[in-house]
Amino acid sequence: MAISAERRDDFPILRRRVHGAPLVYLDSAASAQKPERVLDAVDGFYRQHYANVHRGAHTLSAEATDAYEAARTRVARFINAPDERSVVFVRNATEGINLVAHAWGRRAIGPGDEIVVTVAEHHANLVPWHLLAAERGAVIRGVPLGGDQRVDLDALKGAMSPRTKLVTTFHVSNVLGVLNPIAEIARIAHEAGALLLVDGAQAVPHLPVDVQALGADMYAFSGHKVGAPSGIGALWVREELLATWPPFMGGGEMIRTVALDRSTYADIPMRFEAGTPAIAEAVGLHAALDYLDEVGLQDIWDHDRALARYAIERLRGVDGVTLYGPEGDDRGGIVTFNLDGVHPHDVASALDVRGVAIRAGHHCAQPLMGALGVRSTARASFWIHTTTDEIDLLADALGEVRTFFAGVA
Amino acid sequence: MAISAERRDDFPILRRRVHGAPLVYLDSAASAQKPERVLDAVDGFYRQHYANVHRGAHTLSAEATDAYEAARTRVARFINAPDERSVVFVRNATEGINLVAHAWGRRAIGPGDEIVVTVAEHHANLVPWHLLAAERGAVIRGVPLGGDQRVDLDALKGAMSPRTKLVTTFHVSNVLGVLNPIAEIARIAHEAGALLLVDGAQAVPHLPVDVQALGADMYAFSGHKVGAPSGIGALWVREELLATWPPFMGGGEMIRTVALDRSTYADIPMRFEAGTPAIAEAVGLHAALDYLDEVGLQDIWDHDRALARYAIERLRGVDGVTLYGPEGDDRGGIVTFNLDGVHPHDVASALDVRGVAIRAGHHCAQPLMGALGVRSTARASFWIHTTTDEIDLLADALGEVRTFFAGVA
Amino acid sequence: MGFLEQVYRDAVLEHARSPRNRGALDPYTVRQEGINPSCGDELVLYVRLDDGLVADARFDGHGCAISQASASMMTQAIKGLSVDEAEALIVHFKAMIHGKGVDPSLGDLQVLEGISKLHARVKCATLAWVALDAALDAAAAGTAEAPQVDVDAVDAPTPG
Amino acid sequence: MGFLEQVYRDAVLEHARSPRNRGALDPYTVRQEGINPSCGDELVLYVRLDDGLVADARFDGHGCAISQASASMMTQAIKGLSVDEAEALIVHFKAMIHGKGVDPSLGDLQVLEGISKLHARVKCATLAWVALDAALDAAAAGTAEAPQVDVDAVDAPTPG
Ligand SMILES: Cc1ncc(COP(=O)(O)O)c(C=O)c1O
Ligand SMILES: Cc1ncc(COP(=O)(O)O)c(C=O)c1O
Repeated sequence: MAISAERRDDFPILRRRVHGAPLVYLDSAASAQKPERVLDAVDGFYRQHYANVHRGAHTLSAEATDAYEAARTRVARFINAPDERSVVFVRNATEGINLVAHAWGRRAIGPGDEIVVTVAEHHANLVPWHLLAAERGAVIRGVPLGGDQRVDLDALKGAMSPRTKLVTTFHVSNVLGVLNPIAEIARIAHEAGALLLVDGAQAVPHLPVDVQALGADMYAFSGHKVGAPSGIGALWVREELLATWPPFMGGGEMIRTVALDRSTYADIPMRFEAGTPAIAEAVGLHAALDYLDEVGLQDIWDHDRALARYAIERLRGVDGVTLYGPEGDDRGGIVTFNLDGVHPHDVASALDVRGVAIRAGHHCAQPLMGALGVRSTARASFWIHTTTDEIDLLADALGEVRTFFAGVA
Repeated sequence: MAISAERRDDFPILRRRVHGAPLVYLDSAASAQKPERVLDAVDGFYRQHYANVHRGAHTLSAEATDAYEAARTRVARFINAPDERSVVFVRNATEGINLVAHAWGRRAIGPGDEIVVTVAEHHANLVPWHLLAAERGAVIRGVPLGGDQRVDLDALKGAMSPRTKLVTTFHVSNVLGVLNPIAEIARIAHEAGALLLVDGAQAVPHLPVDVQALGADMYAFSGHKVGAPSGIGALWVREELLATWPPFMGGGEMIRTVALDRSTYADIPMRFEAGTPAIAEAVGLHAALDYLDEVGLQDIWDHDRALARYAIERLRGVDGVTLYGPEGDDRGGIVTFNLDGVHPHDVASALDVRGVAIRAGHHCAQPLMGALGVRSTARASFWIHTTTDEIDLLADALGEVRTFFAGVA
Repeated sequence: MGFLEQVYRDAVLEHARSPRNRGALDPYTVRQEGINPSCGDELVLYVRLDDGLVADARFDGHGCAISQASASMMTQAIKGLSVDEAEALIVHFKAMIHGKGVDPSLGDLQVLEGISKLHARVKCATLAWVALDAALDAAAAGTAEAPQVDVDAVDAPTPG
Repeated sequence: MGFLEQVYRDAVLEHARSPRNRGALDPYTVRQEGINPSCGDELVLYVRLDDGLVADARFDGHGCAISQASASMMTQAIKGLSVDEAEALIVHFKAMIHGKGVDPSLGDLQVLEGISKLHARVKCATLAWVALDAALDAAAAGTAEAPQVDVDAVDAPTPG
């Protein structure tokens, strides 16, 4: 693996102990821990350059604006967006998707129009469409996963109709770890005259993303999952599209002129950023993306995949473990499982007591839980700082956990 | 003044120099600088306790959730909300107001219904209503300011009609510094059967706020103006109201159950917080409110008012200065002015060169600029760390600035 | 005794393995659903009141060892109590589980105290109790089929 | 020379005090509005093209010393230039004002270079140039009344 264990020192929280044991953080898919340099960038920004942006005529304000806009440019470069004008800062992937549903969807979607999703979407990529569909009388069509647990492309083709306005799906699944074939999905969507929105929340932290090569029309991700502060994320939208959308929220910064009873609106991307934005958080996102580039996205992806292979092998050796998700190579460092006869919450607590942090529950993917025939699962997820030793610890503990709870449930 | 100059040491950025001069930050109304303890709280949280909230079954996640929810309880206590369930975290005051416009307005407001605002609203409290009115066919009614530059209560009474559904106005004006008589406005709104939304962005940092005593139905403010990080704010809504509102954005955390094509929604306040929230920012907000309470809100208000009186007196002594805003005692530390024959942007730059940061422009209050008969103004705004020496510096500089630009414009 | 054993005491595991009062109750005064939206676990509580006393209580649903044990022990504990006594017990249980002290009236339920130290799991333990609270309210209001309650909202953490 | 004097050079102040080419132009090839939404300053630029050359240019509107001086000097500088030369000048001007170096073709306009050090004011200086850019595009497209341009969007800062 090209990622050295020394990277662990980059993450201050890993020095923390939990219940007396060293923290083993296997919950990066829920939220990533922060590299020291991100914390320093944010802290230093507040100590040296902080002010409101886009408004002031003084030095700090200009510095803050430059830093904020530099972060936008950095995001554009990171996902290979052709232009930073087409990058909108949002709170998180969820807000990015809601922005699309409001600014685009409420005009573009009418009664009987169809929105195609997969059964494996995160709630963030379902609920905004439920709200929109209820308002506009649209129809949600669900596409199942195929044998490889990626979107079933034939089923997707079959789901397309002249009424399909949008296909929206995950890039990497937060439960199964699989990488969706976005470029092929894009072709299918575009052939049918639909747009493609990609939920990149689990992809951007883990592999090189090129929105142009993918052929996506819109792409959303969260900063907190890439090691940036909470409270920031980004939505990229093809510029020709974004330029035609009306505002989502109203307020300062997004206007051109305001009268008492009417307003005109600013150009993109400002039109979509009402009010004082998450300024220091954008600066932190910039630092996080710099960090990821330094570590190397391809190396991170290789590292995650190698860890996934290792974990699958180790967990397969534990009595009573059921694994979900494919075993191939096109999957990231997310390993979802159940331990026979033990509720995932109890698994999580028994691991927590050993310092091992995993997640248990429906992972905001209730329809997928239904498709898998479970109510909830346990999930271990990996990132730059994860080691095979930690996975050994997990696997060894699971055996003991099963014994401890024997006979329950 | 009860606030000691030692408070300046609490703000690390004040050690900064700008163009070789010590920073004189007179732009707190645009955004407040951060007390060291806020920075330490955020940084320490990331180093020790960070994880996603409301989801995890492990220790860090529980700690993060507790910290996040403790911040909510802290906000409720700070504005004397009866219940933390009625406090929703948002990005900023702007999002809070947009949330009301969407979750309440799109159902409650129909064609011909009326929304009453004042001419002195910030764009954040105008544009969301423009968007709503355009969608729902509603009417915006503007109320002028009276002789004391607060809302003209007679005009407000006259503007009320059986179609009035909402009165929405600022608590403290970001241009004039005046304190609106909210309790009286609440009586007028409620007598007419309308709700009252208060934009508290410029009040919460500066004076004790008691939403119950004010009689407001909804109250919004921004964290970044109270010394908290950017990216966080709060909306309080009377619980009986909030409990009946449908969601604004959809996603994880705000649901009860999710099927492929429909969802049911969580109780308040979760129903209004879709996706991973601004976690560390909420922790920072908690620390900022603790700090303000320690300094003492009444002392801050007295300090701000004393500085305003001092600044008005000093600026009145500068040739060519026109002051806007009232002179009474019910006004905060915001002093807006113009220098005859010099564009406010040029004033700001000339001051910036001396290290003095003020704001110039329309202050996101274009209708008020129109009412004042100007296109833009300069504005100096004060906070805990502001001293009379700094105001002297401002006043002295303005005289020189006028000479420098003599004959321009 | 290790930390895990303090939380999952033998009695807790025993109740989780063999929950008492599991299944539907018919007739019932109130049927009350409860949900923990953050994990999706659901519980149905049936309560039969008779002359101001809890004549019977049963529960059904899916959940972890903690939620099952808590529901099992709760249904045992409340049988025969007056509504007022049951309500007092809810208050005492919540106080214990939030680490605010143990009232002697909790009796056997005290084996659940260790859960208060596992913050992330407190809601699992309170789910049944939140449902009971809602069920008693529904009974007072004469409602037999009570609307689902959400443990997140009703049992908002009160940290600090 | 102090910093303020480096930004507001005498020639700049002189143009701000007595702007050249102020007022409407009639007839014109394009009438182009520009706005700086962050301050509300507006400018109207009139351009008359003749045989591929800028025959005349005038401007109107409200603004600070920097935007007025920049517009004044720009209208002077472009008169007589070919459209291609004017477009090249726009590129050179933006480069200078963003601190990316000074092309000799800028001539007198070089007195505006100091503004590049006052980041907060760069947009004031570019407003007229952004409007010119849009006006030349409009002329090429045969549009006489061009839609307002927004300096924020078109002249997005390109830091780093
Ligand atoms: C009175 C008033 N309302 C609303 C706002 C908007 O605040 P924010 O940009 O933080 O949403 C401001 C701040 O600019 C303000 O001064
Ligand atoms: C695939 C996927 N999409 C969307 C989200 C939502 O992210 P956020 O909560 O940051 O908006 C997540 C994270 O939970 C995710 O894993």
